[in-house]
Amino acid sequence: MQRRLSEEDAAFQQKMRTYFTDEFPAELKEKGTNRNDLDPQDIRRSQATLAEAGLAAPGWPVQWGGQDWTSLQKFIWDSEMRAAGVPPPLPFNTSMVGPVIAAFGSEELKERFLPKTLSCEIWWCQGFSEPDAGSDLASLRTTAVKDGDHYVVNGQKIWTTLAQHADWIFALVRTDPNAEKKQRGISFLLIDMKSEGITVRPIKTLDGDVEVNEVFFEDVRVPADQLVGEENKGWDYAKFLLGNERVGVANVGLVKKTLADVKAHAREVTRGDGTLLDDPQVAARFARLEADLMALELTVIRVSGGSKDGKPDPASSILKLRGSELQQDVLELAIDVAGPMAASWDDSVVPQWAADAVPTYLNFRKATIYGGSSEVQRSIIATGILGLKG
Amino acid sequence: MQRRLSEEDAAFQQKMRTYFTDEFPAELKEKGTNRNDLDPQDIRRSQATLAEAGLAAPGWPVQWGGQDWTSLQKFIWDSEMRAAGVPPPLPFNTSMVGPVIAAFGSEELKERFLPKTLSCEIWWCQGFSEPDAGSDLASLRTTAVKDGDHYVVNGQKIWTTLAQHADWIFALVRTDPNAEKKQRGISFLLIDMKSEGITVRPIKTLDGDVEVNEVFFEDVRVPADQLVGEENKGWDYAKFLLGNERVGVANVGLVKKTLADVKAHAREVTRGDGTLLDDPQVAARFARLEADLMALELTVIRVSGGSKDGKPDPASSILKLRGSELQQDVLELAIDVAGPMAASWDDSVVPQWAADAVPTYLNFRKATIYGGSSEVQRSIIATGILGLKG
Amino acid sequence: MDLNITDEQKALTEAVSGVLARHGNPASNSGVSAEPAAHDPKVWEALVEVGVPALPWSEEDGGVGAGFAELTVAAAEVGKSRIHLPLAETVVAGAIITRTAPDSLRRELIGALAEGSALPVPALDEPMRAWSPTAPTVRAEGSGESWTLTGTKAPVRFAQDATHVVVSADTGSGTGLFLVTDVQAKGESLTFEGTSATLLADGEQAEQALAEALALGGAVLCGEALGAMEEALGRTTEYLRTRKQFGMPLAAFQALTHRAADMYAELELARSAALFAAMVADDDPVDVDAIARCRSVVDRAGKLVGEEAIQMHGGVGVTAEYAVGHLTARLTQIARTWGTPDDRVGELAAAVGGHESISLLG
Amino acid sequence: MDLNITDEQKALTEAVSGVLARHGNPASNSGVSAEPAAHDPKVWEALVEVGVPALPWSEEDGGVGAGFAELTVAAAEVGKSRIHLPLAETVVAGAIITRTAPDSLRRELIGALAEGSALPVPALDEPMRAWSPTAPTVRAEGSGESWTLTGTKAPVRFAQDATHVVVSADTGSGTGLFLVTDVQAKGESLTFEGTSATLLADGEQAEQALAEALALGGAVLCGEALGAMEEALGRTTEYLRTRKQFGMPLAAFQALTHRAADMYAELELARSAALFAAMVADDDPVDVDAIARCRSVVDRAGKLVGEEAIQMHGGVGVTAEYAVGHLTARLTQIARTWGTPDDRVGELAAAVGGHESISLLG
Repeated sequence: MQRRLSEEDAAFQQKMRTYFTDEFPAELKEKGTNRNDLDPQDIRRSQATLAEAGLAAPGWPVQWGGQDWTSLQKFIWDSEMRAAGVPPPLPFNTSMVGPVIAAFGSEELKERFLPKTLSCEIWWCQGFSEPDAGSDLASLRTTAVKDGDHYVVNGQKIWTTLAQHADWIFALVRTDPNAEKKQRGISFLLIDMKSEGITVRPIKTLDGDVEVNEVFFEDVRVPADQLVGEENKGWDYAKFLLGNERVGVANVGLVKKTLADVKAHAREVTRGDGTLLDDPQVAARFARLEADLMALELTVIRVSGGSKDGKPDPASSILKLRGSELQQDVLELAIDVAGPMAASWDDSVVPQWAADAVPTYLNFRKATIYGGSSEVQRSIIATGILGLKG
Repeated sequence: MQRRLSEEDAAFQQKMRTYFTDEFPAELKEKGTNRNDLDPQDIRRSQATLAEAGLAAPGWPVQWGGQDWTSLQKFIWDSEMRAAGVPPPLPFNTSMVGPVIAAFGSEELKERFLPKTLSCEIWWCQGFSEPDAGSDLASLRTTAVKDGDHYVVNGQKIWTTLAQHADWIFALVRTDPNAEKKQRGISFLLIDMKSEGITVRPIKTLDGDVEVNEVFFEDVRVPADQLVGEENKGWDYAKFLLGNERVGVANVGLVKKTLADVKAHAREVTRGDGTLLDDPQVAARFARLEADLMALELTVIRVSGGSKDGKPDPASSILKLRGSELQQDVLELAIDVAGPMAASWDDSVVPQWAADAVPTYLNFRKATIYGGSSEVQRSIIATGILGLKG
Repeated sequence: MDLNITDEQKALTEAVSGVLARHGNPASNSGVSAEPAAHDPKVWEALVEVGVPALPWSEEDGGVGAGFAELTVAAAEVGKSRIHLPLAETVVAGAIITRTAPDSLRRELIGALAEGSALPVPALDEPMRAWSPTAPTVRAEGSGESWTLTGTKAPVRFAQDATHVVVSADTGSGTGLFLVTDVQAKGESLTFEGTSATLLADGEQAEQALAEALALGGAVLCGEALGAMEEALGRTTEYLRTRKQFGMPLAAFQALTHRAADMYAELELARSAALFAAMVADDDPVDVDAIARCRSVVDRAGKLVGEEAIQMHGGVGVTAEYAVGHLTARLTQIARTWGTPDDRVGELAAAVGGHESISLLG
Repeated sequence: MDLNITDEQKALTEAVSGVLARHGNPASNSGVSAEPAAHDPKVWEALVEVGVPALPWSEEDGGVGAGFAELTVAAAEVGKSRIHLPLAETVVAGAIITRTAPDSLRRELIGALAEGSALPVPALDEPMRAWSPTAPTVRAEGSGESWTLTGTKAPVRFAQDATHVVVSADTGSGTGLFLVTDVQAKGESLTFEGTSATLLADGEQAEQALAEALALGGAVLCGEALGAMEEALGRTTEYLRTRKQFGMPLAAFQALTHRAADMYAELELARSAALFAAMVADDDPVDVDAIARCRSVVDRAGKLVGEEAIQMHGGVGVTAEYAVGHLTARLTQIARTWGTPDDRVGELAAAVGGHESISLLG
């Protein structure tokens, strides 16, 4: 065990800091890191810039634009990127479909998709959940029936984040309805969103925004060479992907930035002769959250993270579980810092951050629901780690 | 709805206060209300005194020494008794076996047992739990086999509180091992603790005290006329009893007294230039607990409480659930008020209350376990009130 | 002490719920966001017809002369309905007026409030200032009958439709309460630039009137939260019974049903607190701390019930077109009205040394 | 930054656990209460033979010159074993000595501590005084080499067997730290009546040395708590797998297994915190707030894991003859050693305005 960075790592940190602070385009950082405030074109530009610098997906194989970094270096990369306010690469591309294609796709698929996935020339969205397959994902009913050298896809996906901007969708589809176990009949298919028969219906969330969608498939013809890996093995790839996704969803960098922002606001809000940050109860909440966040951040570094040998590391479940809860705790504190101002969502009445407090809090109740709900994570821990099989 | 006491109730309150403060023997109040600190003879004397004044078991039928009081008056009775530091009547007698005998026993049983149960001439203990029948009480295996006009009892009970002082035990025993449902073969038997074949083994708890015991039955012959109600109907009587017990276990009076004592200590402990009670975080814990306790106390008054028509009121489960948690929260606060002193259990090193803080906290972890664990209460609420059957 | 609902109160409940069902058009039905809605004069008028806004005021002043017990059960129906109405706001403004305004003004305003022709609301909050009932930054200058106000109050809920605003302002020698009739709102923001105002009270009288009025408004919020929690729990248990995952209803998953049991326990404690708050509100003088204690219980219950209701609904819980998240949104807002949950605990903590324990009987 | 355990540390773990298994005779085996036990010289001697008490001290002073990473993994084994040992106490006393004593005294004392012939412990707490490292009521009078102490320190863990006591006292101009060799303990109480003492440090130097020493002791406590939690969770999951109720193993009840998952999550966060505390302890100067933050994480995890371990065991969990409650007792005590959990949060809260966010790299 050792706390201080080695000379090599310190130099690495300095290099990252210099790039993100000085070299990365300032106009892309000014809009903040909230995906909803960013123009889709900005998100594409930001990722393309990172990809060019070799900084979009360090976890990928080096051959496809990744970096041969230690997990500590990946952590430093992420921390510095977040601290500088750089919009991070799309997780659908770099944490989800990219690693799956790299691990299980044919050479042809890799060449066709990985470069554009890295640069965000293709914007991906995730087609996993369905109205009757939420936590019970393996119950999905969207079908893909082989017809010559095509699959014909019918069904419906839901909670598809940013589908309205996406060029392609990676979807779990049922290719063998008669499989012995429902997990065995599922395949992992790449589908062009411009295909005939695809309809996207936006779902408005409590905050009034549209980030998630329903995606309907009606006789959508998908070339069979857009199947990843083997037919009916899609469940394994999905588990691999979800293992990766959980690590990303710990979201330490983002939460740390948010907490720092909330603290800055608490310093600006007047209470009596001082500020809200002088209030012992408010200060105690910051102190607790900083300690929690520290422990989570250390755990991200400690748990090697990500999928191993094609299987998700069950320990990564704690990162999703606690990361999402912590994010919600920070957003709740933001409401209390906004105080009376939180009663208005109108930024002409109160400052933007205060107007955003309640809608953001409400919207991020989703953090413990999507990407494998807290209940799913607890079951994975209980079964996969603690050996508590019912 | 009305907050103020009616004139009649105000007079009632005054009468109770006068009795408990001025008339009840002072020497019985001085030792406090902790059953472990009291001499068993004091407990008997205290209850006998209350019985004589008609104040031992107001919930019983008037004919057997109860009172025709409203639930508000019963609440006032309990509050005033606790506030004055009067050792309350034994719950095994007045809240458990007494109501069962009164509701389901024959006239003969009533005459034989209720007066002595009221006055504590008989000290009862409860023989329900067994080593393999805890939350799953209906799995109990202690058998009672009819042999002429006797039952022959064999088996083992556990967690029998104060069995070492008890004269009699009321026990659930299996009289029909072949019953279709395991609940149907159980009977409710009254057994003299001096019977041949009974052995009591004390169980030492974490605090070093002995309050609970194992009770072993080896060919114990019990006269058949000590069966309460009908054979094989004991499960119904037990459920009735547990409904009553839960109300008692809300323990509002005791918890309120404890919280007030802890606050008094916080006033005496120095912190900086003031006292520990001046510390905003400590004061906030008191404020939260006082609010919680208020809500619980109001709920005790509001929920009619107790068993209705021979069935427990499922709403009373919340009183046990939250009452036991609140008691534990107060005892945890007591540790933090004792602060560094809590490191010693030795009253020659630190004041008695500080020396007691940790052992009492540890011992009362049992509060959420016995008398129907919190898990059992949640299941009762989910099934019985919310209609959530798995 | 009697915490039971009377038959009259039950009848009122049904009348109010009927009115709201007929007129209600909650955000979730039309799929708009959970943003606090503007005043809906039609629903308000219907409530006026049933006599709801008039309930707590004396007959002498033009009210119904019922009490907060009645108002609380009505507020619970509002909470269930997900309609945003200035019930607590008019109570705070009305209570300040009844405690401070001269007889004629009091009768005029309360009468107009009761019959729906006036909508008085309080304007106490200021941007970038944590909750505090006293020491505002809006300045009052003048004397006797002639005062002017300068500064900004925001957000002021229902400012756009308010006919009268009760404003806290710094008189130079303490906090004063003022009545402003020329309400020029930009959204829910009120900026005064030498705006003329009537002094209602200042100094200790103002502080006392404001504290009591806020407590009364708090009692109404407790009732509204109670209704919202009941509805949220009811919808959640229904969902658990009907929604299937892994081939079973969610109600088969003990991890969920045990948490639902905890929601129920919190709801029942909050119900006791809300009913008690109403009782206390009918006392004179009002026990301000007792109501703060009730709100504190409701705060915690509202958080648990609201958050768990969404969690157990999964994805649909955060959508605008589904009711449950709107209930959570309102519960979140109620807990931050006139102070945060921590503020209330802080107030109670500051007073904790003043008593040995809490007696329900006051 | 590397949070992995080295092979050498693993070997140490095994050595320590072997020693404790051979010598251990925890209260639960003999069914006595969970009262903090007196010093057990035999076990201590065995630990001295493996070199544990010598680990953190420099070779120059007679120590092993390893570090807190090593000490922490050893402390975790102590935590698992349920044996009460003055590991954290000697670290606090030793750290004060290394920071304040003159060279010859330092070498003599640390050498004796390392080889087991001296047992120095801190005496900081006083009856009826909340935790505070400074401004004690024990008075120190004198100057130069000649000082006497008057007053009472209690409780002083392991006072009966201590050979040296490091005492905080009020010099009249601030807090001083003194070494007392004539240790006259009554139980765990020490009363000084003009007892002669050696001044180690006073003023700012004393406060700094004490703060750092307590942080180092806190790091050791984190390690011990980590071991206790691991053992408690291990025993709990084993119990859930084997104990049957309603005809099924408890592991079939999702309400329990999901809570066990939460215990695991807390344990893993606490593991990160404990390992990090050890890293920080090896830095110079010691980042006192960073270790307080680690302790705060461990405090909360210890409460959850300890309380849930008993709850899931049911009745046996509170019996003296069963191990799990003893682990909970020790976790409860660890969280109240040198301040309560609230005290630590309060300290961190007071400093929260001093930084924008927490950087792990210091």
